[in-house]
Amino acid sequence: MADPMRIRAQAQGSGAVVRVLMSHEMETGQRKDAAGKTIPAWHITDVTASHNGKQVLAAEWGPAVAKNPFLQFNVKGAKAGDKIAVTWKDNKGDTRTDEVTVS
Amino acid sequence: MKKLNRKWLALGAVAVAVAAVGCASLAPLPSTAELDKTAQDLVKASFRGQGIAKVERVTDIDETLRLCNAADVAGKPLDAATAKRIEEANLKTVKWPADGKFLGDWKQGEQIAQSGRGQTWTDAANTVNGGNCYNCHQISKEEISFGTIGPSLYQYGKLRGVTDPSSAAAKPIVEYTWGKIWNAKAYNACSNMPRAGHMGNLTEQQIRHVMALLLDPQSPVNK
Amino acid sequence: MMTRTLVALAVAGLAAGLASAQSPKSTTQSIEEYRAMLADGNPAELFEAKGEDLWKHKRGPKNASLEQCDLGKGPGVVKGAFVELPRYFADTGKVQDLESRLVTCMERLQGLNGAEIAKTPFGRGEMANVTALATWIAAESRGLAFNLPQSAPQERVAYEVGKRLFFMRGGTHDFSCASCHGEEGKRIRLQDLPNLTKNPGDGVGFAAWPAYRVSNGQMWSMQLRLNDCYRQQRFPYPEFGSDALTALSTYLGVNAKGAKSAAPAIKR
Amino acid sequence: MKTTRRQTLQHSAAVAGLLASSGLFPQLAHAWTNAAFDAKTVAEALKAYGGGAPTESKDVTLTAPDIAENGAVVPMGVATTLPNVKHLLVLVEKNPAPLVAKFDVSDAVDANFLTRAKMGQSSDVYAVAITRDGKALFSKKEVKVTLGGCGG
Repeated sequence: MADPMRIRAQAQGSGAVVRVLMSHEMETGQRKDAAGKTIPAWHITDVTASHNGKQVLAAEWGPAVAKNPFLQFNVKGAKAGDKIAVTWKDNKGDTRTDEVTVS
Repeated sequence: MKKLNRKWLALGAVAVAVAAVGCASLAPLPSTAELDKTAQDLVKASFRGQGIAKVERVTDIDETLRLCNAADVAGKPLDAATAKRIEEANLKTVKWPADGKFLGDWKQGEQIAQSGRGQTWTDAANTVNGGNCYNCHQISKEEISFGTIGPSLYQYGKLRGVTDPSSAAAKPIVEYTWGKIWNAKAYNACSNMPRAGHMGNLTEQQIRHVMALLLDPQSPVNK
Repeated sequence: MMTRTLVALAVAGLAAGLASAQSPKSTTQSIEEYRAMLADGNPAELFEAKGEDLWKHKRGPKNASLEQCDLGKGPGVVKGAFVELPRYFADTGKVQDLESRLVTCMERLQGLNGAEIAKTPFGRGEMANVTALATWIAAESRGLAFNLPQSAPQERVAYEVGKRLFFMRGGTHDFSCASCHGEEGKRIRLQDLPNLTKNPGDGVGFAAWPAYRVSNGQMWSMQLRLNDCYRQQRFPYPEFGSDALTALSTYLGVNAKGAKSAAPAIKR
Repeated sequence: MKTTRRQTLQHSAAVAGLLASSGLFPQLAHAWTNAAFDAKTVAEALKAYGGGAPTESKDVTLTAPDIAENGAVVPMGVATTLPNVKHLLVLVEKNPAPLVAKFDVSDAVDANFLTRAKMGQSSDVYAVAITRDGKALFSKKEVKVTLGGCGG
């Protein structure tokens, strides 16, 4: 199973700033191994986020997103104590969801 | 674990011997000679050959490096006579171009200057070595990613008045530049600069190309 | 290999693109800006989290955690341990750095095979675990000043031997550590080179590693940092946890006295 | 905010269940837009999301460094103050496939996202807003990728 994300969600102004680090290779499919064989692409394709169970964000990513991806976004109206969950899915079908409480 | 333990114990063993002599809270350190010996023993025990990087690269270094290393540890530069002796010995190693041609193609010289490849334990024996030049020197104006360990070589030929590298007037600077690249220690005993020709890092032909990068009036370096 | 590909591509890019355009900002300012943008959101955090879990989790043939591991300040004391290593350990009779000490604990407390771990390539298996543990342990001392003990004779010998290693030219290019790290204000390409013969400042040099390497997306421990310096110096291969690396770390760590730790940092 | 790994693990199972039951997974299951990520030019990628010919706009903001110390990780931010924006895109013109990421804009989040991209070489980087009526508005900037370290 994939390693957990690190999510920080901080109330700021009228919403919350969410910063996410995901543990993922984000292999481009362009590189070759020592034997000259192409290393197949392996990357996150879809990212979603929810605020207290309601989806607030959907994104599509390609292999050009950097390894161990970073994502920052602002959720309107989120306040301390609210739940923010982030889910990613990759092109091999692996998926991971983690949740934090806004502080 | 056995093998490693024995190696690790080396540091402990010397120190324990010292402690037995000193027995106060701050025992005197072993003599410089003893510490030098301990360091050499540790180098032998700690490094292993890997790929093309044989262990002799640290266990069997030449007199030039040995004397310069000792001077650095002591914090005192080499005395003038020793420095001169080392420089003369290194100058003798310089191989001058057999056909008298000092300059090649500056475009290939630029590629060699850019490359930091070759001679590491992850390189193959047939890797084409780079010159590592930009790691330490500014050379052409276009490359903004350059190091500052060595002096800027931008306008190297122009600043030295080289308009025709094959002229008699240019001869001294052309020969010096060849010698400096072949064996930098011929002009400065403990120079930080590698001895590209002497140590076999660059071929004679590669050095011609780097020479052209620096001295050819057509090279961007001299524009 | 990632580096290779990207470097090759980058060279092509430089040849093609960089010839024109003088930027109004200096190169140094632009690079500073880039580094600042990366500082918030250091993937080293992912490894910190893994390391903390490994420390507290029961593992190995003895099904034990590392919570009784003595990193020099007594069993289980993590905070402040990082800025006092390498140091002398009576129970092994050796000066040890953080990583070799962790291997000792993994062997003695958890029953794992230390020699096997030492032979494992960086980034794999239990070696990746050692790196993650070191990352978390370093993070627990963030902001504390380096203050390596030098009272044991073994520690003072390690410093003196480390100094000799620091100034040891060798390999095919005559490089020593001092070739790049012996003076102030120098760079290799665009990267600043700290002067490691003295305290190079807070969070610089010895006080920055372990660090997340942007160029290859790997977490680099101090052992790997030194290992790859030696590779680039064209030296033979320094064994993981060897006395030479411990002595060199002692020299760097003692010189860094007073520098506040920024580890785990993020690096190019 | 600090979450230990264990807390996160405990949560994740519960959350996964929650998301599944709330019907969010079908959203995830929809096909990733191959045409956009396979596109070899910026214009083709925009077309895949219904965007027309792109026009420059000061209401779309791109945050990126002038120089990247390493092309493997280049911070990029995209934001807009325009109304009726459906998607925000980040693209690197000279990458083998320019599209890096697409974010859907909703009422629940600010139209402001920050991520990090790989760049194979120095290139123009684009931030593009695609509106509900199919307009593509962009801002761009050149990011130089440098060669660093010992290069060995």
